[in-house]
Amino acid sequence: MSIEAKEEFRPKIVAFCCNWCSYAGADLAGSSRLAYPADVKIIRVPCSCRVNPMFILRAFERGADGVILCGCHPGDCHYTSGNYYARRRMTLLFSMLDFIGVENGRTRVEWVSAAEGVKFSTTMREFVDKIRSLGKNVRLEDLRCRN
Amino acid sequence: MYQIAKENLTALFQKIASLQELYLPVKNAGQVNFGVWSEDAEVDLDTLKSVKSPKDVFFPQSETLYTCIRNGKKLTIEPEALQEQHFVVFGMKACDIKGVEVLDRVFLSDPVDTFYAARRDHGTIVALACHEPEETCFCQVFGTDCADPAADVAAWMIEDTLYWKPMTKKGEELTASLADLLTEDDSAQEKVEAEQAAIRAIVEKLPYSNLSLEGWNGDVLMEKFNSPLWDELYKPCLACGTCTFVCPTCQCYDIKDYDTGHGVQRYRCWDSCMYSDFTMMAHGNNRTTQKERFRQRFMHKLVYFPANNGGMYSCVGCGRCVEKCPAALNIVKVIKAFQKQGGEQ
Amino acid sequence: MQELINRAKELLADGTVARVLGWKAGDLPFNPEPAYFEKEEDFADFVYDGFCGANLSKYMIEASKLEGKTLVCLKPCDTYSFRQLMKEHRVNREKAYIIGVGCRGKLDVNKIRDLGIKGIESVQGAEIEGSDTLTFQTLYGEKTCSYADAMLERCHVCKGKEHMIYDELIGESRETKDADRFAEVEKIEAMSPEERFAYFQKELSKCIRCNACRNVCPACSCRKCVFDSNKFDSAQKANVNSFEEKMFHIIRAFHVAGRCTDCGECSRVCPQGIPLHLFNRKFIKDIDELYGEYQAGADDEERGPLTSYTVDDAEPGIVAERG
Amino acid sequence: MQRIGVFVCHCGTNIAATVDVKKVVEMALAEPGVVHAEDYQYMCSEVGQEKIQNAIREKNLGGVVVCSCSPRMHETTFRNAAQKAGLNPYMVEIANIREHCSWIHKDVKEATEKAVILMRAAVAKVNLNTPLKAGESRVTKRALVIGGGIAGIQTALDIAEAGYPVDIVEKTPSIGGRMSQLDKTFPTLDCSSCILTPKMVDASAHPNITLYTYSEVEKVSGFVGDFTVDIRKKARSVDMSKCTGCGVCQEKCPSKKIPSEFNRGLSNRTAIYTPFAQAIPNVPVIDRENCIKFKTGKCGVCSKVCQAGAIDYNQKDEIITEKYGAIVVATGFDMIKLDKYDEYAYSQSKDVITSLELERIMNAAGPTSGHLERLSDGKAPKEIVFIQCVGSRCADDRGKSYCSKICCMYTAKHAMLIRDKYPDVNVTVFYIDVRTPGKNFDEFYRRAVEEYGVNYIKGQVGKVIPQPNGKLLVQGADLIDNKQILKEADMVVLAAAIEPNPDVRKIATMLTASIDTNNFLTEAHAKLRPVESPTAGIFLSGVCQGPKDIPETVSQAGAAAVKAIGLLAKDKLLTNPCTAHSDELLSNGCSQCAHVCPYGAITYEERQVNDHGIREVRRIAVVNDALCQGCGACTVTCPSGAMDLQGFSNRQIQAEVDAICL
Repeated sequence: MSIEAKEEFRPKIVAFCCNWCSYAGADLAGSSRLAYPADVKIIRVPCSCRVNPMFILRAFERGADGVILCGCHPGDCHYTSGNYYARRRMTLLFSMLDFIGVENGRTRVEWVSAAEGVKFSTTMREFVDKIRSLGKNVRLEDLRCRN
Repeated sequence: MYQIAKENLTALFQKIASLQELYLPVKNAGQVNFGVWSEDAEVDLDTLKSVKSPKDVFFPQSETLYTCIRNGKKLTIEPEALQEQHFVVFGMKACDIKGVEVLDRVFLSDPVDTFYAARRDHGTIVALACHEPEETCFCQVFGTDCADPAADVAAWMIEDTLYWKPMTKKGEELTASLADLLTEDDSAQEKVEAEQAAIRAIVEKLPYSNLSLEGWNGDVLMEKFNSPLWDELYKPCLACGTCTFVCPTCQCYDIKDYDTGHGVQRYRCWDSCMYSDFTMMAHGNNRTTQKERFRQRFMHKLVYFPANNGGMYSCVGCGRCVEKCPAALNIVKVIKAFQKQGGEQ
Repeated sequence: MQELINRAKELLADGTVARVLGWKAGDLPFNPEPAYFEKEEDFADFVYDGFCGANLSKYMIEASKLEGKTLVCLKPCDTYSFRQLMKEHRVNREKAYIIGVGCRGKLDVNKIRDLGIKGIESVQGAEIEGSDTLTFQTLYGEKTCSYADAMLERCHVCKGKEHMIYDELIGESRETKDADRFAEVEKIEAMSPEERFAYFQKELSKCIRCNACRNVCPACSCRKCVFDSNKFDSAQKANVNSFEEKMFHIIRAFHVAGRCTDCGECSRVCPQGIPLHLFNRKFIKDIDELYGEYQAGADDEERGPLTSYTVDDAEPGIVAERG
Repeated sequence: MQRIGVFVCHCGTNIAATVDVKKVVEMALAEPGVVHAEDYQYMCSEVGQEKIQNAIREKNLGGVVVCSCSPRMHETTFRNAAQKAGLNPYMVEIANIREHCSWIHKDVKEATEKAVILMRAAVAKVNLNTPLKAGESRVTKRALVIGGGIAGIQTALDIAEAGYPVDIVEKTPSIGGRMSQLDKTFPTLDCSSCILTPKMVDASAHPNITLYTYSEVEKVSGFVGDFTVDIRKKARSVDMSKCTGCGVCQEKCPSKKIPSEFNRGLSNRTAIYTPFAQAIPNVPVIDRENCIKFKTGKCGVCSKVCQAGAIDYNQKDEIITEKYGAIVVATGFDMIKLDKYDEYAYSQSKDVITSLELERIMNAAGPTSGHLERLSDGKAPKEIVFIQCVGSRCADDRGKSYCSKICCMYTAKHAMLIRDKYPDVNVTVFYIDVRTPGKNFDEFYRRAVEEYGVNYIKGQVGKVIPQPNGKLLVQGADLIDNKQILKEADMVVLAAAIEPNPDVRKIATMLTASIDTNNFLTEAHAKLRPVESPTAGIFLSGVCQGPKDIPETVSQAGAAAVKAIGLLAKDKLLTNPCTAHSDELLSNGCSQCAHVCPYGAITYEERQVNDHGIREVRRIAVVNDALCQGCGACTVTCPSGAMDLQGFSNRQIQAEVDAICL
């Protein structure tokens, strides 16, 4: 057994947030000083329905350890229906990733409204914990990106 | 000539692998392709043809040429090392070896492709005669004798014994390194000749063996090029790259950059003349339809290549395209279509 | 087959159609190719037997651009593809004269080879109304196998003998279903994630990026595939099994999800025998379970499951919940 | 590659205390393409903006990254600043290093590392930005108000006064809404009709206002400034131009047993009716479902007695199509249904009533002509119990989670009016909390308790049990004295929760306006844009946005009017340039994108294309920029990638992904 403490695993996490609800929710988390780990980096998209499965795979290819998509609650989409489409797309995509043996905890969708700063922060903390427990993504990584 | 019992082949492979890398036909998820030998590898010497030809041992499907590494605004370039380790390819068939000869013409002519040359220099080929040729084979048409493969070592599997005959200096060296496993056998020659006769008898019966290549040479370039037959022949073609990727002689490659995020890996990978972006240039593509792309493949194999290489065709009759084309197209059908038209005229 | 030829000649002669899209006998007993027939004498080579597995509906995309109607021979399962292509405005119904041809399952020459039947010189029993046994004369003697054992995987999970669209029907069809369509998917679902990963890693490591699966697929009818286009930075050709193959096959399956009729052409043509239909069928199974049973190509109106929704759809979290 | 400038804001200490801004500048300068980087205390200040502008001019910048607060805060500020310096505003990207970084992280090293990554992602994105130009669309100078209650009337009057034509669409035969059903209003106790009726008259008489009563919005298309709306004017069966409003038809109508909607079913009306005496327009409608003529073909009495010849049984629904620049939703509310609150015996006893029913009973024009009496036997009640929060502030899914806001006050009003008029009647109010924030509200409530002796009990009622003697046994709890209370009452009044008019969901869908789980329309910003819907050009007036009383409704109605007027005053609008675009060489014409487009912005055309030498006619998807709102649903549905979104293109988002992951 090694006496040296292992360097803490710092996962790379991409969070796609819709501009109208979840990005604002993240802003609220910020202005309410609701901390969550710095491992999470947010990409602003107009709507959860803008997130192409290719972006998610791309993130994993480049070494992301987890990808989370946040959008308006069903029924509250700024564009009325975008998150409904996103919900189906992501359900199927996640199911496929699970099917080919990628750990299903690495992907998540959460609906976060502009008023839910607390939920945003809690969700991110939970997600980071989950990814830390899963460790590094090796199943969907492109080894060429390592060096 | 030497021999080794089939049951001792694992020991032989272990021995070779302990000295250098060993490539041989390996079954993976139901399909046989050439791969690196390991203790867990399922070696398959019974399947006549690997799905892909073993050309990728010398000319891998993708290989890095060099890497640019970006650090802030600084760029450094790391060249890719050439092959330095010696390796053995075991179980190549006569047609595939002929395929390597075709590749040699391309890659070893001036300017020499150093990546390819390094691999050729370091590789020793142990060829295996074709025990039971199949209906899709037509190597004889191109003058190849699958009963007597020409390589560093020629081998025959006859019942439970592998007969081993070094043919070159590399072959002798390899044989010497395996002296404790190979035994000399004076009666071998006789057995091998009997096997060869049996193989050749089958070859004579193969449906494609009497295919005629008459009329396929550089002199008929424009006539063939402009033939109206192409207008029909290409139609079922799906424009996939199966024929080119299983082919032992297709040598076209594309050079692309992979953005690693820290820089660029410049690599080359097999390309297919069947693809719509083949030879795509800034102005567009000079072959705009599948007919032209389809024609290119066969014109290259049967007209352009022999015209530039002293009559050497760049088809070796392995029959892989016959087996694998999703639309059941292949070079034999093309040759026959022209033959039929010639007969009618 | 003769009835089909006679009818095709008749329609060609009376000008109803300008050409016939069917199959031409190959130079070996098992490799007929899709072909156009425009003149009476062309029909000498016309064949329709157990080896005519190719789904001709995708050829109708190009044929729709030609002058006049094209008579196309479609098997029951092919008609789903045609109808789906119609829905997507990729084929023109007006330009097609569809003869729904009978089918009793199509043959897979790879399965025949796997049964040890090599050096085939001739085959008996593959005719459209042939026997239940296939007899092969080979370079290595006479061999036999049952017709069913030599059938393509897709025929064992046949969608049925009904044609979804046709102008007329010729020949009898037989339902050949003798297996559960989702059994293979379920078998994989029952594995541990590690086993699933190992399974797909092994299968996909064989992929040579020949694009045969994509190019044969009637749902992959894009004029330019994203994997060939520079709009995404995804136009790669390398075969790197640490990622690219997965990206390619997942995205391909995703792009056809809800549109794939499960025609099985992808698996039929894969030179490396990768069971590509599993990807599509996994999506179909999920769609059926989560959004209600849906068969692409079975109707003209209904929106596909990925271009529709209900407000109480399952949440993506269901993937983790069901384990 | 663009020539990029990076500007790192300290935001005082908001950013600089946690993020090493100098380090971010240093790292930015190392990025390819970055030719300028600097930090400043407040980038949004005039000096900060000048720094950006100077750098754009001096260093010939093609792209700007501002590392600062959320783009939701200052993106527009920095874009405008860049534009003034001659840079296309869409060449500016914001790295949010405050809300998403400095404010949530404590460790300087960690926060700085993250800020650098966010900066890199923004640099990577801006490298792929292209100059975008906002399009222009015209503004139709006419407003539509949906709903003719006090909210709708006030909004319409304000817009009309500003000089713009405005149409009111009201579903019922008369404008007036809920307020017309009220007897008195709190906290002044003035008569509801007396203050509402003049406004109704003003609205009907205003030259800029057109009333469409007995009408509904059928279809909405278009977008801000240019909506096209189909209004279904239901057949009234009475010719409005001929009717004199004499009322004879109503007197003579033989079908008299139809529950009156206006009186909440406490009295009956005829099949041909005006809902109430002061109705505007004062033209009756024939309720075809209950009219004998329509049911059997016989009768026709109204037609015979009408001297004006106004009755027209053959009248058909009429569709009016009109263009509007702005739409105000003022659909109001209703009381919730009480079927889930059977413990209060509402369905079992006629003497258990809702507050709105009590309003009608107390009203001189109501079913009892203003006499307080039990509906079961007409006797005067001696003991009245009010139960608060029936369905409001409800923890389970039987009722509403929110506070209905008006009940505390109107119950105090009811209690006070009863005690005033009938001093011998005991009034008890069971409440959870009494909420009285509002001018003179608490004073009003205290008067009820102190001057009028209303008995307030903090506690909830568990059950109301009708007794054989006709009384109602109220079982409640007194939480202050911590005891069970059993009380015999003659009458129980339930302060039922209010909920948005159920039709609002249909309307919101037509308008693509967002709506919350309680069916209240969502405002664009809870604090800063409370009368606008997130959908441009849609404004919110009254209870459709959230529970509120009359003065609040009227002030919100005015605010909504001002927003609408502000829009109508413009001749042209700039459209969002971040719209989807279809690449004609990649489009398959498969229609999938059109299926997911919520705005009907995608159409198809047969177009001649030249695809690298192949010339053919293809079915191509085309995006209408004016309709596209830029959600991006089409971009993911499109398998070939023909659809891409300007400002959030595939490559831009992937560049951000790359920058973050590496």
